[in-house]
Amino acid sequence: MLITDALIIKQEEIIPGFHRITLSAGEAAKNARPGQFLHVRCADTLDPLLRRPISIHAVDREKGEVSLFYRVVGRGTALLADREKGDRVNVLGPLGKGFTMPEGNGGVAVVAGGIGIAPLYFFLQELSVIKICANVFLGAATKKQLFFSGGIEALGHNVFPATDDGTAGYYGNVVELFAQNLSDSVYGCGPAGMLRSLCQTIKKYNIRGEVSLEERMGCGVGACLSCACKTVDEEGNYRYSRVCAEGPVFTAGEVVWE
Amino acid sequence: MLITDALIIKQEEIIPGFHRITLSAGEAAKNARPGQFLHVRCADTLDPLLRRPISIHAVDREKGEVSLFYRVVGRGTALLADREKGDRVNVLGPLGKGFTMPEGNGGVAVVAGGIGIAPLYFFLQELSVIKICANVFLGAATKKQLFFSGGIEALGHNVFPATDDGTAGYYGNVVELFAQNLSDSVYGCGPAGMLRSLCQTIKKYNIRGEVSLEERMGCGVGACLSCACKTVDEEGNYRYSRVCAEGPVFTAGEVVWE
Amino acid sequence: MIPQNVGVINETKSKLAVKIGGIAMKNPVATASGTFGFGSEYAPYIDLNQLGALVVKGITLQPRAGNPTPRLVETAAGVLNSIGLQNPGVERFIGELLPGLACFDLPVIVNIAGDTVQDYGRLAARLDRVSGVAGLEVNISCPNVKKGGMQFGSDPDMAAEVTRAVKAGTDKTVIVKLSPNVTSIEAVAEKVASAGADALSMINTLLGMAIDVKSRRPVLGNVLGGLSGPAVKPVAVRAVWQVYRETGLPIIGMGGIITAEDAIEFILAGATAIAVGTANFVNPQATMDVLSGIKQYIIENDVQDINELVGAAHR
Amino acid sequence: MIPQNVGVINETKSKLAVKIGGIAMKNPVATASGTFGFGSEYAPYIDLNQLGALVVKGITLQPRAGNPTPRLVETAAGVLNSIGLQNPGVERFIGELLPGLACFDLPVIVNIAGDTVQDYGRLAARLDRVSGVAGLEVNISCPNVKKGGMQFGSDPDMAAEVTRAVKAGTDKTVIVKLSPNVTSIEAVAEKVASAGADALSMINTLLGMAIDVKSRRPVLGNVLGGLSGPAVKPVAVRAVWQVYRETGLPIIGMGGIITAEDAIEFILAGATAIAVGTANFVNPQATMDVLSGIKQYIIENDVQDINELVGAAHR
Ligand SMILES: Cc1cc2nc3c(=O)[nH]c(=O)nc-3n(C[C@H](O)[C@H](O)[C@H](O)COP(=O)(O)OP(=O)(O)OC[C@H]3O[C@@H](n4cnc5c(N)ncnc54)[C@H](O)[C@@H]3O)c2cc1C
Ligand SMILES: Cc1cc2nc3c(=O)[nH]c(=O)nc-3n(C[C@H](O)[C@H](O)[C@H](O)COP(=O)(O)OP(=O)(O)OC[C@H]3O[C@@H](n4cnc5c(N)ncnc54)[C@H](O)[C@@H]3O)c2cc1C
Ligand SMILES: Cc1cc2nc3c(=O)[nH]c(=O)nc-3n(C[C@H](O)[C@H](O)[C@H](O)COP(=O)(O)O)c2cc1C
Ligand SMILES: Cc1cc2nc3c(=O)[nH]c(=O)nc-3n(C[C@H](O)[C@H](O)[C@H](O)COP(=O)(O)O)c2cc1C
Ligand code: FES
Ligand code: FES
Repeated sequence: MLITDALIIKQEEIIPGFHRITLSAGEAAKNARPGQFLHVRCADTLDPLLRRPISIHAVDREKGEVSLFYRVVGRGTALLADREKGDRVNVLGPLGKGFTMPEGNGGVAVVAGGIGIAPLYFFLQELSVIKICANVFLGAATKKQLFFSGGIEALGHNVFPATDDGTAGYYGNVVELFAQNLSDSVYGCGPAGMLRSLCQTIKKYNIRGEVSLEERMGCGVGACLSCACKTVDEEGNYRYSRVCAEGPVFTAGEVVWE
Repeated sequence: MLITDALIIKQEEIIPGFHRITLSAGEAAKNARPGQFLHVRCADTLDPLLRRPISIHAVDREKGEVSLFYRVVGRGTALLADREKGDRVNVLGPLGKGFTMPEGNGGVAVVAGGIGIAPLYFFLQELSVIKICANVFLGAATKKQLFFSGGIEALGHNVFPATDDGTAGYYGNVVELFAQNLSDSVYGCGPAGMLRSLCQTIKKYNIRGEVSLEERMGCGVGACLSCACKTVDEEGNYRYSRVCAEGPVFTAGEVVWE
Repeated sequence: MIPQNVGVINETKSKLAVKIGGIAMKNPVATASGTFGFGSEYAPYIDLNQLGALVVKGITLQPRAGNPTPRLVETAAGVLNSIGLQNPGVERFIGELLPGLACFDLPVIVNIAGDTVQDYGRLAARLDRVSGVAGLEVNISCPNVKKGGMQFGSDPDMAAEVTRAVKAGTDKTVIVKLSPNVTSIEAVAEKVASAGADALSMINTLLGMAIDVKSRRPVLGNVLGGLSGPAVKPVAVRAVWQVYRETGLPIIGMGGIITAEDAIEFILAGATAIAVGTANFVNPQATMDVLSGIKQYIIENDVQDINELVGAAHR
Repeated sequence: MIPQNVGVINETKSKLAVKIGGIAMKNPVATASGTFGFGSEYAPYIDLNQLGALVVKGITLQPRAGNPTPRLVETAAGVLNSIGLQNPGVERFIGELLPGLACFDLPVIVNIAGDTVQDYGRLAARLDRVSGVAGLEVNISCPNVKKGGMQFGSDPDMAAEVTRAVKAGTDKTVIVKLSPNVTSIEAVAEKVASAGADALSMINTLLGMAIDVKSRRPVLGNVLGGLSGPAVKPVAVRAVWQVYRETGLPIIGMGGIITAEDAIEFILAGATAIAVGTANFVNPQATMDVLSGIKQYIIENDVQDINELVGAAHR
């Protein structure tokens, strides 16, 4: 866990509004685990004030590089997208608890909705290192938002696309598509509605599953309690967990959807 | 008077901390009069919030260009200095009341302290257009801060430097130097202390004189009354005048120094 | 094509009309007192006729010179000011400044301030006879003047007394401008409402100060000043939200409005109209940008009448 | 060379020592309650031993789950929060969290909050017996909890009553934390001082809110929240300035401190110590950056003892 003024190696606009930024951050690259995030200072002024949490999307340990894949939704991400190669961006991390790497030889599925592929891509990189081949269910509004399917196949995984408008793959909901192709364990990230239904599916079929959640963050390090998310433990006790510290990855069973 | 997103044609660091920025701003170039200023938005975020007033330093009417000469003293000017050729900067103006161009053939002097040469250079440009040759008293802390003396001579004026450390020209105060070389009318700009003593000299010798003042500004257009400066009229009535509207140039007799 | 466009614009226009007491505004966008001079200062930048209302700089019975300088200092996303109600006095306002506004087609609201309850009553009576004045905004909250301002606004009973004095002096619409520097803005609002106010405006500036670490002295000539700008918006929206729940009076909301979204936030909180203040310094066309953004919002969201949005966040 | 440097550093150190009631701080830099967890969260980023004092998250008698989400929203140069005092309760704090801090060489101040006067008294009595607690910061001003918080802080007599209850329960240093959401913070300060407070801290957050124009609903789960960060600094400096004039008690100043200059502004206004809050979120090393900037300032300005600067802007 550290703070760096990371040099921007590359800033790419994958499709309009969706950027990938590659940072030189050796320590972060070395320590990062899939599902963790960086807390990014998008501007040097007092407005916007707070950092923005962005998942670690890909890591090149040899080059000491970390990539983030992000969607421009507001001021912070817009300012980040304005930064160019050669600029520096202050990042804090890697932070949070990542995905549990699967062990043994059960089938592994990954379910991503839209920008939700961001952290899962890194997870898929690590899976292929330990020679696990996953079924990857990529959901998107439309064909051109099915990100990195080529790269994912190149990592040795199987891609099953689903689009809301039917322009590619399965015509409909990515969770439905997954439900038709269950596996022993599943790892999900995407919009809240999608994760909710993924968690329902996981419970219904009693499989192992983890999801990566989002909540508005202050500190990112567990100190301010702003990133609360309602969870329930095995004894049925409810509490607020910190997405930045106990998460962002939770088991499907822990998360309480309200 | 207008608002433009002016293109930056050039950004030069004359000596460390002192910048000249040249903007493409045809309308402003056409309408500007010496002593007027632009109200400059140095950042697009809410912090810093306000515009910064900067005098018009030079104008190229043919090219439609306006230059500003500024010292980096705080956040606003630092952000302005960060902007590069090809960027745009939002400016409002020309604003305020400038210097009265001298008429007839009395001797004209210009007294500038440090960055105070900024608006006076434009004044000297205009004097040379109407073929008036001025005695220019340039004061500075040290030799390398005697700005543009070559350019001023090239415009056909006589330069009399004065430095606090004696590294060039007269060893001492520029107002003292002027007092030893009086003329019929004098135009001054510089730090408050210097202007105060210039105004005393002007009154003492009963000559014509105008000075350009600074005050913290809000609107820049006369609406908020924040840029007040105490003045006295010919009948001896005191009031607060607006530096942005009744000024920044005032006659030496009007200004009340407290 | 042209007639069609005109139709759309007119339709949007009527969807934007609001009423503050007896004042009909063609749209909800007003100017905040003290930030827009007497209107003419901004005439080179915007068409004043497009404004919903013009609220002029605070006026007192006698001319005031104002506070010593510096009068303004920038803070994080905000501005501290201590102008000290510099103004030419009500007589010169009526004689010299008001006539210039007659050619514009918009309601002029005069912001008034006094040192005593009587001052307020006299100002109201004096302006009651003047045509070209649509209403009075009663500044009981200006924190810059030692006598008057602060005290009236921070005590509910005093605020009510001022309101009664003004109402007794005029039949024009009386808008009382509340201060946020109080323990309970609802309590002040309720008293002012019972005292007969036709509308409320809020918020005036937050009491603040800045110190220069080099000189080790307060920056403002007057030591204390009033904070405005985006920094105060959350406080202002909260004030509107609270007061909307308590009183039935129309509210002019202000405090840090820069964009149309900011304005809509105030409307959703319960403001019938809004005022743009500090933003004018940043962007002389801020009022017009806010207005066109509001138009876009109601078109995009298929809002039939802006009044539907007033207080909608409570529902 | 090395011994010389150490000499300089030690000298600077002793120049920085301040006292808040009975609490000796090696420098004036503390953490603001609720922004720094229980200290350990920031241990990977800074050496906690360098801090003047650690003020931990607000503790209540019973555990609290806290408010529904979202609990935080960014505003212009500020942050609105409504955490709702989520905490494990005083027993688990003493049993599980406090022991971890024993290895650090710094005074730990426990921020306490209650729903009733009795709660405060009981918390004080419970913590009185606990070693490793240097003092109590009494949160009478948290605007997030419906019962308690708001009311105690906004009424001078209630604030005094809470102070007396806490004083009765403990011999440790009692610091009362004032709310800015009042008509007269001096009035509250005076009553609290007469009730026996050893020191004051200010300011807690300003009551505010934000509305989402898309959903047309308040952003925070709890609707209202507390505003902190640079946006509020002018209000906080003003509060310290006013209270310093009225009471002789040492003050811990806070509200929007990001840089050493900000901290010095508070000290010049009358704060003996300062606390860094929201800035930690932006920069986990903010406390250390503020500290080293203060050191630089006193060296550059040839200040013999930081206490000379306290309230210097009044002179
Ligand atoms: C652990 C974690 C990992 C994330 N990883 C990624 C990623 O890899 N790629 C990516 O594009 N985004 C990711 N996000 C979301 C990202 O943090 C937000 O999109 C970003 O903070 C928005 O900042 P902004 O200034 O552009 O938008 P703002 O102007 O702050 O907000 C724009 C909109 O986004 C909403 N919003 C803002 N912050 C959050 C948040 N934290 N959670 C939910 N909604 C929010 C606001 O309500 C608003 O409607 C992640 C969030 C978390 C918590
Ligand atoms: C009519 C006018 C014309 C000017 N022309 C020029 C010019 O041609 N070149 C140039 O370099 N500067 C000029 N100035 C001064 C310039 O406006 C300030 O230096 C600038 O606003 C500082 O902004 P900042 O954000 O960098 O500094 P800040 O961080 O705002 O302040 C840095 C320091 O400057 C002081 N300061 C800030 N604004 C003013 C002000 N308006 N008047 C006096 N002191 C101030 C502050 O007290 C502080 O100590 C002019 C000012 C006026 C009013
Ligand atoms: C420079 C300045 C002068 C002001 N003068 C007055 C005034 O004369 N009367 C008044 O009621 N409010 C006055 N105000 C307060 C504004 O009308 C408004 O209530 C406040 O600034 C909040 O709005 P804003 O954040 O949009 O500026 C003044 C504000 C500023 C910044
Ligand atoms: C997320 C958050 C939680 C807070 N929790 C508490 C608390 O439990 N008790 C308390 O007295 N103050 C609490 N505060 C207020 C701070 O201690 C401090 O008074 C305020 O934030 C102003 O300082 P700042 O602007 O530096 O953050 C909290 C503030 C924030 C931002
Ligand atoms: S963001 Fe502060 S605890 Fe998670
Ligand atoms: S800056 Fe507003 S009146 Fe001059």
